[in-house]
Amino acid sequence: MEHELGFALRNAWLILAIPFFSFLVVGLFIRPRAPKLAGIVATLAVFASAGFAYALAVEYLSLGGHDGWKTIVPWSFEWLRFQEHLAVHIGVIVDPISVLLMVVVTTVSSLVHLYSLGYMHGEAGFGRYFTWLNLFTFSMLALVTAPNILQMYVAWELVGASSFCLIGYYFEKPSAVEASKKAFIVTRFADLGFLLGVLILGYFGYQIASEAGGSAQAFDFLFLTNPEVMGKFSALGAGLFGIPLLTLALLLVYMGGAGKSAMFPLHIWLPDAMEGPTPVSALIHAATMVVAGVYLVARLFPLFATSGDALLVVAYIGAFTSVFAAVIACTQDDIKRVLAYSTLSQLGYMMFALGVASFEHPLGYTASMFHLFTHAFFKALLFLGAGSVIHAVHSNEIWKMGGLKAKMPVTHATFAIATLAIAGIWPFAGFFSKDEILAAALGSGHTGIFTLGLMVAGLTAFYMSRIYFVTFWGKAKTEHASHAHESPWIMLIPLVILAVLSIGAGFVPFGEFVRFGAAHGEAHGINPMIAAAGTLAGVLGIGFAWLLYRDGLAERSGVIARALGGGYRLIRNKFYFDELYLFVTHKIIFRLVAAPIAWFDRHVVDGGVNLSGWSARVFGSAVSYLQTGQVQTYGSWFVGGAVLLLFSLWMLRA
Amino acid sequence: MGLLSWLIVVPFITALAVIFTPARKTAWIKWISLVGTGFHLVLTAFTTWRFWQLAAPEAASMKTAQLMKLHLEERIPWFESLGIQYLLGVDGISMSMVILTSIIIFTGVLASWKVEERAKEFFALLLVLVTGVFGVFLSFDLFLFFMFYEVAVLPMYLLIGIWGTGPKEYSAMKLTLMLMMGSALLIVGFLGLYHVSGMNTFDLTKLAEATFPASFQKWAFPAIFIGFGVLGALYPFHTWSPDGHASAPTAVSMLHAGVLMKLGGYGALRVAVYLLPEGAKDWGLFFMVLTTINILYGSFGAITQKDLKYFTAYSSVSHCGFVLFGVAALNLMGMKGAVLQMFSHGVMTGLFFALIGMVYGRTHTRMIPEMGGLAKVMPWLAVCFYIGGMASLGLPGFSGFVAESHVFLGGFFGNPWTDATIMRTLTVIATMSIVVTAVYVLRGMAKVFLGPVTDPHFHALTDATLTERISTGVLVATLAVVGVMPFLLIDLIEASIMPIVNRLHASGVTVALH
Amino acid sequence: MIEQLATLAPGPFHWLSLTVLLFAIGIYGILTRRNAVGILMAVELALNSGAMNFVVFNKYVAPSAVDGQIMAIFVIAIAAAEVVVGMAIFVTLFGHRRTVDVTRMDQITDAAGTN
Amino acid sequence: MLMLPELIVIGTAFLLLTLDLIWSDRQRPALALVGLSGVGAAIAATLTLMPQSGELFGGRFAVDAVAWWFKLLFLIAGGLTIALSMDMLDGRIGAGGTQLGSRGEYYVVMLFNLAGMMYMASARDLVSLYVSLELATIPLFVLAAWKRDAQSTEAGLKYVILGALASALFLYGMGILYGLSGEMRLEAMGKAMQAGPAFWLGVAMLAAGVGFKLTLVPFHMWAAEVYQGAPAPVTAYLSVASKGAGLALMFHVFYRVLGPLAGHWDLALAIFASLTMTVGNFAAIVQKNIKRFMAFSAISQAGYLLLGFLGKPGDGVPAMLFYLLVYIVTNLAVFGVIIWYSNHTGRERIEDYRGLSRTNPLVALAMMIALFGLAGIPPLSGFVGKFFLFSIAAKAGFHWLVALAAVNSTVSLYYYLRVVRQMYIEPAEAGDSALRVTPAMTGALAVTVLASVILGVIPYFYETVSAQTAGWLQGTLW
Repeated sequence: MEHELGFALRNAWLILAIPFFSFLVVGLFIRPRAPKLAGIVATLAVFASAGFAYALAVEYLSLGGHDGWKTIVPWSFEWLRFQEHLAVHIGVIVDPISVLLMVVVTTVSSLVHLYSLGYMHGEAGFGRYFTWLNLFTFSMLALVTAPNILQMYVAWELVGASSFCLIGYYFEKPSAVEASKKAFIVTRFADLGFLLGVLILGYFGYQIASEAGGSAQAFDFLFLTNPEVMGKFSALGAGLFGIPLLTLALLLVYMGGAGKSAMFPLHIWLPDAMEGPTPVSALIHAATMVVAGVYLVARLFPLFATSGDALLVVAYIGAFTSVFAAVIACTQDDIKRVLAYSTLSQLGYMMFALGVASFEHPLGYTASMFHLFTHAFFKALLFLGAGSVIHAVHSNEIWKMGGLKAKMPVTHATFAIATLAIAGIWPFAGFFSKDEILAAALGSGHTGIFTLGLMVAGLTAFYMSRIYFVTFWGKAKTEHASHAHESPWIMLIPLVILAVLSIGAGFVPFGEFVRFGAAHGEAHGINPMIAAAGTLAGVLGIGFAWLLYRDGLAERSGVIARALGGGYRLIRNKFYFDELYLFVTHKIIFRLVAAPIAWFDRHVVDGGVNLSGWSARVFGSAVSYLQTGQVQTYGSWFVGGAVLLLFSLWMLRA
Repeated sequence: MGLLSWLIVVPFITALAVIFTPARKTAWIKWISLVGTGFHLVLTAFTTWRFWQLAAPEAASMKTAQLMKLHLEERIPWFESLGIQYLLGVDGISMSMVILTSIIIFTGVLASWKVEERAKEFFALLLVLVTGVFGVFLSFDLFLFFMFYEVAVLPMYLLIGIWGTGPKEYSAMKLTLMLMMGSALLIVGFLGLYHVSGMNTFDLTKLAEATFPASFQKWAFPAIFIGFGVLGALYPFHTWSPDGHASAPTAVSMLHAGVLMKLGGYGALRVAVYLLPEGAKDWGLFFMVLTTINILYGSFGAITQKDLKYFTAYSSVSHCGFVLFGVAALNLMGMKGAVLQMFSHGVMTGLFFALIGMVYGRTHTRMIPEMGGLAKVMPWLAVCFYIGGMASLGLPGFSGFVAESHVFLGGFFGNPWTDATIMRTLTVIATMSIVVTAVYVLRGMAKVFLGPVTDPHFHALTDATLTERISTGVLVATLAVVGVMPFLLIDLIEASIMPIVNRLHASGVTVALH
Repeated sequence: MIEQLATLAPGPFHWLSLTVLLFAIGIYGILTRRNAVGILMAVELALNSGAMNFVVFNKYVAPSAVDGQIMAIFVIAIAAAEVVVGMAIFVTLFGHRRTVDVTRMDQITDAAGTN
Repeated sequence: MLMLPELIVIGTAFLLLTLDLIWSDRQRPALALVGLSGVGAAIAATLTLMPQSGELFGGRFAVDAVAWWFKLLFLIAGGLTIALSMDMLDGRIGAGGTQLGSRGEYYVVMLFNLAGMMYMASARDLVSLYVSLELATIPLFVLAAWKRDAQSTEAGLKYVILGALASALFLYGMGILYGLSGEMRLEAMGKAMQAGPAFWLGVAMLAAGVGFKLTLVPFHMWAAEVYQGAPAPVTAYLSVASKGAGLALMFHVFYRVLGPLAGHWDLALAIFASLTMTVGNFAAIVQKNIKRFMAFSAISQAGYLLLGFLGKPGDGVPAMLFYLLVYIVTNLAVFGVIIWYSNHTGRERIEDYRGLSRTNPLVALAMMIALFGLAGIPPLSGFVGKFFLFSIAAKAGFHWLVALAAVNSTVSLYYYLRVVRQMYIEPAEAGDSALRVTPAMTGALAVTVLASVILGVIPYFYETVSAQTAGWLQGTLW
């Protein structure tokens, strides 16, 4: 750097250190003695990191960026040295998207921490909860600031683990335990792909790096996305099944991203993950961790764009997931599950936005990050709002709510804002980002995807309005719902802040900050046609929902459901994917692989050992059977032995 | 007497002190053992510091060295006419193993605090066993090495036979005999090395200067590798391990899985690969295949186990597979990973067995289906168990990840002597274990610790006592320290691995490919 | 014919044939006689055939010294000692078993409850 | 002077004979002490004379380093056996029925036998060899039948018959070689002969005789029953001294006579070694009677011993002598416990030893150490000795044999552990209490166990053997 970096950039390590040490201190020392204090300290720490992240963002943005934003790694140290050119430097990368994510993560995280102070009040594992939440924040920050792919993998696993702990927070509840296991194992399976991708990238990266010499490190993003290196990568030629090696590696890496971002068909864990406390869902399973996959693709976007094919796969899977999840979301009754499917759908949105981007049409890249940004706020808001409702009604079932509009005014208002935001209605944040995505899809010539996107926009508006109406409108449908009252202020403050952000976020001149390449032009402005189409879809969806659910009852929609018959059941049962997975794991892997292996080990391999022991005994018995006691038999052996000796001496002499 | 001799002698003296304590005074016996092992831990720390002072300045020069460099060497002629010496030394690999052992025996003594039956014999045997282990790690004369090797293995028979549970005599006998069969192969290999070298010495550092004919290496390498492999649970010679571990008392399982199984990987690296590079090149792939089977087979085998100890034992088979896999990969990362995995698995599995013992001491069952919801009544143990589990599935932040990532990279990067495609395929197959491991670890632990408390009696159970907390706490801390600061260990061992790698590259002709 | 044979002096071949025959008969006896005393007799045959060997070789191979003949004398003495010890044992055994049939001397087995 | 040790032993034997006549029954326990002192004096004489070499009787009796070592080993074995026998002969411990009678003659016969073995070590021609061999054998028949009950005499009968058969074969073989060479002197014989069918026939017959004494398979079959039937101290003596004599005999046959043909008989010997150790070991697995069990164990040990013949004498001789020493002390330690226990309880089955570690922990410890020594577990001398033997086979290129031997060691560990298991793992029977250990037994056990540990740890003993015998026969035959 030619000029002096500011305080935040010079001390970038603090972004990781603050939550990490707070995690250690809270987890090891404060939690066992003073759980209350643990919560407060944890929250303060996250607020501190949020403040630091803002400072860092401001400093970074002030570095200016008219000819593209520089990527800098202001702090790093060698953590794990595999061999030369293959060392992992733990550090902090600072570029627009990492700054963006830092801001989003710390913001949402600190709000969720604050909210949780109220929401989790009186829970037995209060301290434990905040410990994990802190760990998660640390891991997530480590993920977004990773300057190399291995640090990202490390953080990736850590967020997985903290997510596991938080989903299974109610560890005495079997369903929570199951959900946590499922989340961990499914994402772990995806991570296998990530790991293999890393291995391939690392291997060929190492070849390239060692040719280049110097201090090039094969795992560094700056190295991997270096145009020269990328050129060498794409020249590697075919790997497995004729797929070019680069594409193969990227697809494997993408598999990891797809797992974390719950892309079809690895989506099954996310809805179940709603077993965790609601603020956790807001933080991890809506705003931050699940976008890690998107972030990963964005981080490696130049490589993906070089490959092309890999990006197409990203696009199609993203598009499919967005429709698929949106359809399911229309039929679910659990408020959090609807939100979960909605998250899936929106993640699909971000993914295909990235997928349609390319070197020539990089708008999708910006659009995707923009949507990530806005979505984080309104989806967190939706979850926290839902949490507030659940807190009041003691149920997740939307059909057990109703009529909360008056009883919970703040929750209602903020939830409505978020619903409008996600439905893509001007001037709420979702409008801008969604519009940009659709524009990107159309602009890059993916008309099919554009159409699907439009459809999803409509569906999104529909199902979100559905839960909004059913929850807040009409009459209270249960005892709890009728006695519900507004949540404490400590939970409402985050709601309000997020609501403000859900409105304001769209007006951020996003394309200025996050863009791929130096290209301006298409980044700006709103295409009126697309905006109209998107808004129309949203309005249609809302309208349709109003028609069906404005009184908060299921009667009218039931007619349609019955009309659809089997199709409806199929959707409502999530296309039976859980059952399919259960079948594969339990019936096939456990019964047909694991059990036979255990059997084989006990009976064949161990049997072999026992057999050798047994045959030794048999041989021993046989030998001692010759010991008949007949002295003349012994004599015969003796003479026979002498003959044998004669022959062996005579014949075998060297 | 030098520092290293003290490292070997301290546990032995402690054992003697235990023997001369009246059998009734079990508390004394335990305190003596604890003080002895605690002192050993301090001594180990001091030795590490001394070693590091000596080794650090040379780390750079080792990058190209072809011969290992011993520090703190002690060399006394023994059976002079046969070139047998009392030769102790330490390099990074053995140093890390000594640290591991010292930690495990210290925590093992703590974990055995509840042993009352024939406590005197128990602790004495335990300490004798550990004496052997330290001897193996520190001796560089193959005769001495072998001697300590068997001293380390044999007390196991009595320890399992007397204090074990279940079919203990069967397990103890099987374990002892299988391991001794392994050492039978070792004897053949060692004597071969001794005579074929024509140097009339068992000095490992000297033998490395000999060039062994390829025809000799061709059979000696597998003999030695398998000989050590039996102890390292190499498939299909691993079946002593599940039964042995299941039957053994807590501290013995800890030591056995935690330390003794490491002798296998250690020896395979130190003796087989280092001295017989040509053989290693010929047989590398063969053992890669076997260890790949190990890795997957162990983890699949663990899925359906009902007994917690069998469960852990199969997981050990899988993890020890990583050790030998790394060794067989024949490159820097693989071998480094192998040593790291030895350390990591040692601590991890020590932790597991300690915890199982503690849980068993309370619930009086080790059957997974009979337990449930124990996290509610024994949160400390549950958390430690989960940390161990996370470490075992290779979660970053714990030592398991550091090791496994090395091993995977090592396998994937391959070596110039083996078909790269096959090695990569094997590595890919091996990586699948990270998923399978997650499956069995989470399933098993969830059943035991999570969910509602299944048996009303469990409500009356207590959490860990102070000794248990110290014991498990030390192990957990070790896992975390290595996981968070892997460079501590890597710096220690890397320079010592280089000569092994360099020898591989220097010897013979490179066989095609690449 | 008979005269012709009578004029032939026996050579080493003949003597050796005799010792071989004696030895074979002795071994055969040892291996087949059921009476222990008979076995001792067979032992005598075998030992004496060995002794005779020495005498024969002394005469035909190394006539300068009398080593072989000395050996024969020792063998005779030793064979006697051997037989004496054997007889003593057999007599004692006869006291216990009322027989010296060696095929019935199979009471020492692993299962035998010795004391 | 060179014959002093033998003369001392024989003199002691005659002295004992006289004392036995004139002493009263109350005084007779001192006979053992007289015998022990005699052996002690002989040991002292041996140690004093040891480095010397020389000939007597025109070269028919000669001493050299190896002969001295054999004598020393025989004397050690004999002395220890007397120490182990005395309690039983004097009826000091145990049920009255287990004691042996006629202690005076017992020691006399044993000492004569000892003298025979010592002479054999020095024999240099066929006459002295044969005579001393028979002196080293015939008294054993008597000893085996010493108890005069049905078992003991049956053992004696089998021993006599098979011993005579072996003796006949040996004699006939000697005759053949004499005929082929015209020489009576062992060393001259080998040089004067060409290998041919008749030659090998003679060698085979000689070797069969050696095999009998050394219990090589398939010449071993007498051992199981004779060991089992004979009184325990006699079994102990048979297992060590007689085996040592067999080794000395084998040195004569294979080194002195066949020395010039070295290399011709390696493979055959390797085969017989492998047969011996394998059959011995596997048979031992299933035995229940501990003496019978020890018989097979001893057979397998002989198999290991044979490995020493595969290399050059310079390597093999010290290793075999050292192993023999180790084997003598270790095996006698085991037999010490067996004698002591069967004397006390009259029980001889392996499972009778259950719970011994609870009632007599030190004896159990001694037994365990000794058994581990036999199994070749470091750091005991059994390991070191075996390792050296294996090393010789490896040096000669017999790697497969080393592997087989090592596997056999493992198998042997299995059955030795069976005993350890009874002592340590199985609980004692209710009512079992500590058995009395006499001073003689304590002394003998302490000496043997300590020796079996020290010999492996302190290199002095091996180095001394090696220094004195490594150059054996070099220059004369090789």
